[in-house]
Amino acid sequence: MSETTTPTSNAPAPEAPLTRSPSTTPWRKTRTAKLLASRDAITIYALVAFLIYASISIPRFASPVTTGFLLLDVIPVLLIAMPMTLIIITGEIDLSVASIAGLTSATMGVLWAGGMNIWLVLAVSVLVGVACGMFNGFLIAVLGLPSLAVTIGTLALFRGLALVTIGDNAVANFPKPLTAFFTSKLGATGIPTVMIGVLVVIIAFGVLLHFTPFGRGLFGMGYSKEAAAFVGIKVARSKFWLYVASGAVSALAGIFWTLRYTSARSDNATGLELAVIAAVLLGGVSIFGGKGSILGVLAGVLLIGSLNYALRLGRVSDVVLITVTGLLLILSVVAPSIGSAIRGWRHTRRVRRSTEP
Amino acid sequence: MQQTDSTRSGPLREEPALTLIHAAKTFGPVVALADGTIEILPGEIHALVGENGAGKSTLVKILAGLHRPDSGDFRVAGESVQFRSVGDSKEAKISVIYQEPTLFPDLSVAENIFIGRQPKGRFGLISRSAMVKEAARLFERLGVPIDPTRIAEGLSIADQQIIEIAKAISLDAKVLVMDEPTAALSGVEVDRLFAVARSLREKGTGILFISHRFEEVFELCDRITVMRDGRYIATHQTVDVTVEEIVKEMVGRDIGALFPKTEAEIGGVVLEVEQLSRAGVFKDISFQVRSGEIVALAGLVGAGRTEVARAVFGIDPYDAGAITFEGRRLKARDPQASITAGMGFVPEDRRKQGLVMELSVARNVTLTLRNKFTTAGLINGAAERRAAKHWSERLHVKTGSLEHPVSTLSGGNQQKVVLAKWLATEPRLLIIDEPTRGIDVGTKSEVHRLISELAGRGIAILMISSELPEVLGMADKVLVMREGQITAELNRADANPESIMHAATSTAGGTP
Amino acid sequence: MSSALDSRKAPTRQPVSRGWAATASVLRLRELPVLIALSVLVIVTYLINPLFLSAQGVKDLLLNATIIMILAVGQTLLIVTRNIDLSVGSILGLVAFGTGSIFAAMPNIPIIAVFGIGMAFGVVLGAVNGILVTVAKVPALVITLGTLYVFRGLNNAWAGGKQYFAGDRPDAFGGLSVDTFLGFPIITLVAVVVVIAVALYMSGTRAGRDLYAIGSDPEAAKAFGIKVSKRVLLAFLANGALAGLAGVLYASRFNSVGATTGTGMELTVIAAAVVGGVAIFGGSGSVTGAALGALLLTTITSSLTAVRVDKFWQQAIVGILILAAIIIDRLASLRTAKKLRISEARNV
Amino acid sequence: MMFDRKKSPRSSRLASLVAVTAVVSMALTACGGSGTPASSGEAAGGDATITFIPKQLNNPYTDVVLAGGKKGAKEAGFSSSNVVGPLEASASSQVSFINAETQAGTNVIVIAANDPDAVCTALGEARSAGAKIVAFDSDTKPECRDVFISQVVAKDVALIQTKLISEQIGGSGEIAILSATANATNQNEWIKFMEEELKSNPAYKDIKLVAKVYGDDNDTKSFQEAQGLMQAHPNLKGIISPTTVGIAATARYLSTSAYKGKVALTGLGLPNEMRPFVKDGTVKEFALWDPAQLGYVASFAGKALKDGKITGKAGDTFTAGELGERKVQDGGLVIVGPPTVFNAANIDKYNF
Repeated sequence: MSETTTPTSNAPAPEAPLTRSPSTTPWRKTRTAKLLASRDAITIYALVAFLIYASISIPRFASPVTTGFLLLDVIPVLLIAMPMTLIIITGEIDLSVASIAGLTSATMGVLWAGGMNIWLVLAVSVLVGVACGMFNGFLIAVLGLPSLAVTIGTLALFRGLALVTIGDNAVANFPKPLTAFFTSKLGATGIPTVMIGVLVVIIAFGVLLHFTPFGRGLFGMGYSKEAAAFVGIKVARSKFWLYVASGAVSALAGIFWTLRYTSARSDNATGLELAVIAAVLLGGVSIFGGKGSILGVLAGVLLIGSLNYALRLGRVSDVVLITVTGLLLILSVVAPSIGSAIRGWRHTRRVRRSTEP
Repeated sequence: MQQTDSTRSGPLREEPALTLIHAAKTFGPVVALADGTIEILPGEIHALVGENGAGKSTLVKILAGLHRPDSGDFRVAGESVQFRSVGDSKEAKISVIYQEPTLFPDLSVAENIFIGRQPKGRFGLISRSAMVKEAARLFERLGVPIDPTRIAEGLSIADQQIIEIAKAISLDAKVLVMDEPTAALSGVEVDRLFAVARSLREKGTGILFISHRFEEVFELCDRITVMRDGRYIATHQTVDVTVEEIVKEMVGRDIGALFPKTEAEIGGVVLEVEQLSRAGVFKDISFQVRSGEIVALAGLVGAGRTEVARAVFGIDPYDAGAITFEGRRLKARDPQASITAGMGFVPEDRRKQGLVMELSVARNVTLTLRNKFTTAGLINGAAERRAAKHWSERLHVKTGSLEHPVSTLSGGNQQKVVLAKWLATEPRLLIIDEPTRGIDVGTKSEVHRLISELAGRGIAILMISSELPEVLGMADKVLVMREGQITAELNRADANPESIMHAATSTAGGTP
Repeated sequence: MSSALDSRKAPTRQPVSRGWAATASVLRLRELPVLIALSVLVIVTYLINPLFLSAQGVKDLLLNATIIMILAVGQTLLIVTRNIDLSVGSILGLVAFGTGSIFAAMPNIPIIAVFGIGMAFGVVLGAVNGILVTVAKVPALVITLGTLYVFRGLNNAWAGGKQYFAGDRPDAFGGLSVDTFLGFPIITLVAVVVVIAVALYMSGTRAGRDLYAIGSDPEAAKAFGIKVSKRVLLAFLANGALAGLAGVLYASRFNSVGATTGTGMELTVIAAAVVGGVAIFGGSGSVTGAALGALLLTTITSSLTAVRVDKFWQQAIVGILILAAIIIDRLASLRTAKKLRISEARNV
Repeated sequence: MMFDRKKSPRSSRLASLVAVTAVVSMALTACGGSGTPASSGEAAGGDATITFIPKQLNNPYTDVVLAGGKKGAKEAGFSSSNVVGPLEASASSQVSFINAETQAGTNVIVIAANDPDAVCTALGEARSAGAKIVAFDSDTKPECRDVFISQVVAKDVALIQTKLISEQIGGSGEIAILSATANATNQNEWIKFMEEELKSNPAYKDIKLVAKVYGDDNDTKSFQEAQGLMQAHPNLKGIISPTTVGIAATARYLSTSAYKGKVALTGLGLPNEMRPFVKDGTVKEFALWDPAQLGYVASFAGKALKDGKITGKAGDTFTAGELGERKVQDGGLVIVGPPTVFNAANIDKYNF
């Protein structure tokens, strides 16, 4: 089908309207180079460099045990980072993700304690996340309210509802096989079994963003909502579904959290939103929208995660960790602009000098 | 209408208000201005003309203090100056009004006029009442009814320009630079602007007037400076030259007829709009567009033409009425459905609506075709790139690489990308809003020829234009709108400037 | 028909009577709904629990709002320019701990000097944010998210497990948040002075108006010749100073200052500004509104406790309040837009 | 993965690579520098290691406990002792520290659980990797640890607080409890005993418990909860705050308000924190055990477990250094010692 739509002879294009010289459109020469030097590639290099360094110089880092614990630690951030990447690419933000995870956890606890079938509990919990996402989506996409303000509001609201739901109780007696499943590993690889599901989510979002018309539209929207509307991109509808996806995935993260720690509480995953956003931005997604990739974000999440784990393995205080996370975030945005500022300054000086008599 | 008084005898040879000689400016490898030269006398209106990319904007930005020239001699009132900032330019009593006025939407009109130099009252604090009073006085002098206390958001471009002028007057500007001020104005508004400009000239202000509309240049200006490819070409007394001579200097060659209308075979109805209404915007709009036909929507800015087109395409909602495309009802508020049905829309604001400036040429071209190059829902990258290449070459888009962002292209080339994007969808109806806004003479006729050719291939064209010559030259049928309603439907034979202006304004001299 | 229209938009505007204009402009104030909500809340709570407005009750109410109020004022300076500071909680924590350290090291230092040092410390931290944002030209949201972590890390590294308690500080210093003047706690009066001063600056000086212009359209502001970077940097410095002041006051009011002081405060502060009508994307909103927003948010918490509403509802209600505030703003602007649209269409 | 981006200069890419690498290597330097302090000699041929995981770092009470723990670890003969932990006391934040310690092959993990359930799986993994688990201060689920070092008999702590409040309010009136987090194991247990005691003991029949609130061991929150209590319950006569953060914050509020001297306050507090409030009359008497002993005993229990001298079953005994012999009771419980009551007369004798 794609072949037939590629215009050939019968295309109704004007035959060579007047232009002064026929143009050439070189394609390939810059593509590979650009990919290799792109902002998200930097994060990937940093991740690889760090992993190599850590494996060599930190005792016990290079072992399947690391893989298992590290991945278990990053799974919630990894999950939520996926829809967050798409949302930030469209130029919006969702600060309520951690609260949705908390509300999901609280719901699970209350329903399970109330004697509901565990599968039904899981289904309802995901639905709660979807409903939260729809609420955000309605306010942002349908009413057109600024997402930053809306999700600050729902950050408080959803966390509040979690408190209302479960109060200060904690529910812990989830079925053993289920909680065991959530910490089980795939044979000797050390990779947690749930990573299979997480991988499915990552691939789904990666394909959605980079290989579908919908994803194309998101990049367009991120730069210019108006221009996107003129080419038939359903800006409001796309945003709405992104928030629903964000709600659903946050619910999955909430379920994972609850079952991994076998504890359903209202304060689960508090503050996770900032960790997610930090990882996403570190992965090269532009806070202004329009730029970013799933691969870069994946590297960003894993970079922070493995740094985290390496520091803990070396018994370095968390103090260092949060400071380093902050510095990484700042440097990842500041460094390029300092670079270009220096270039610009040099250029001006050169021009000045050459033109001055 | 005003009398053309450009026959006024040559200005006295006095100290120029401003001179810029051999100014150059480069950005990296790009030479934006090779030789910027201009002289503005007090009490003259001086036109600066040139194609897009001729360096006019760079020159204006140098005058405004936004760019520092790499070299050249710059004098204001005889004194050599080096502007380091916009503030320096203002200090030198130079006021610049850009094509798109730069008002602060959240601030009040009065505050916009006086920002940075608000009158002070008690305790050294800003006196709001003095500010409002002063603004009201300025508007009275300009003869416009704008409420100084309202916020600037939502003002028409004409009003915004008036506010810019009021700002310039209150600044006591010696030189006023107007960069294409009339591009978005209706006839009445243009007249109002010209009256203001003339009265400023009488008071000794030197005005630099940039426009692509020759009839305006010749009506208003005393002298004309021509630029081409970043270089100064010549300065003429308006009375000494003709439009043809100026155009020749601008493009460096003769160009053909401006409106190369070719006869096309008019076929069946493609688009039928019935009783379309939206409260407060337009009412009972009904018309048809046939294949091969060019229908022009004429009228003043703000008459609701663009709004109708947006509703037809599905960008905006409508309250009542029906839109039928090739016999099938179109869904409201669904541009994707309109595109699938075979419609395209070239919007008036290329930078904001027509293109995603930061995306590559290729991505822009294929943005309309997102859903076509898919296999099992996934985008087929190779097919996409082939299509982008094909259409860019067809329209001769000049770019280093299809991977470059569209923002690196010139205005004319950008407009070609917009057209390429829509032609790639093989539309059967193309809505074109202000097809030649902000496009230089050379590309203008290229665009006109293209539109004619498209009609010749059987594509139905709905064109919105504020330029009467364009409407008269291109359209098979002219619909005139006023205050949200269609007030006349004229055939090509019946359409003339008088009939259109009459329908557009209805009550003669409807200037408020 | 057209003549009827014409007469309505007659070019010569009838001069409206001054009194009516003043009333109308008061009614148009964005602060009004916040004020009404606040009054209703206080009155209803009082009717249910009269203790709510006892001398001690009022004092607590004001004291609770004081610190958030000062932070919200600083935040407003930034939000109006389309910037934001997520690191205020961390700045407050560092300064509060710094205040504790100063008193521990120099118990006899004059209190006014401590205020000076605290605010200067805040300015330094604000400068870090401001310089990164204006010189490197990167979004404040990202930078201050980064410094939120970095400053907190520094605080932890500095403080470790050490905490300073109220007992370590002079009684006169702690007394600032106990003693009252005309029924107002002294630190609340400090906050009120700050609000008035900044409000006058924002509405009554050219530099203050420039901030609105910058937030309204940064590009236009640059083209207009406003020194955008300088103004934004100054706003960051001022916000730092105010966060520093809040940090010192925190040390005066609360018992312990340590590594985690002020954690998570940033969202409350931004919420206060939003509730008070400060547009999150700049250009509009007032300091008074933000201060009222802070007062409303803290009062809600107190009154829910006073009427013994399940405390679990408190956070949810705060969330609803924030959403209500932005929805109201949106509806108001939609109505204005529609009005303008209609008048535009006719005003050709 | 082909998305378009603004063409940006190569040098800026380079700059960000350099920057990121710089930060990462800086982190690693920090890691290498302070990560394995000279004191911790892993290499000393199978010597035992012990790691303390408190509820939260940088908390004064915790610091006293840990100081005792470190001292005990040294005396008990551990070759290295470490402290790791989260900066904020949340249920799940301790898990990754347990994981890292598991991987580090630590022999004894001493933990004060933020949530009795959340840490269980991780502790289970640590145990199967050979580590011994000592819970102290706040228990985990019994099946997840070997022994639990308790300050005192839970019931004693509860009873002494009800006794103190009853004395201070004259045996009748409304009282309230301001606790730590709602899930805090030890506080909840004490509160349970307090409620039972208030109901069953005829001496307390005129005392009415009207509210339980939680300050989350956060100074500001506890302060505001105290304030809310006063407003919601105008007839309140006394407050019990069985947590050091809560009692200090409440004392601060009372001492700065009109309720000073009118509303009684007692509970568990650190003498150093409470000294000014005892002296200014806000607080008459409060209680606490010696926190340092808690850590001290935990270290010795850990060593005994590691050496196989005890298994954690009832009846086992071990020597806790200078504190003498300790016996494991039912449920793996080890009691440290009786609580002390502090008042204006004796408070200056204590420094913790």
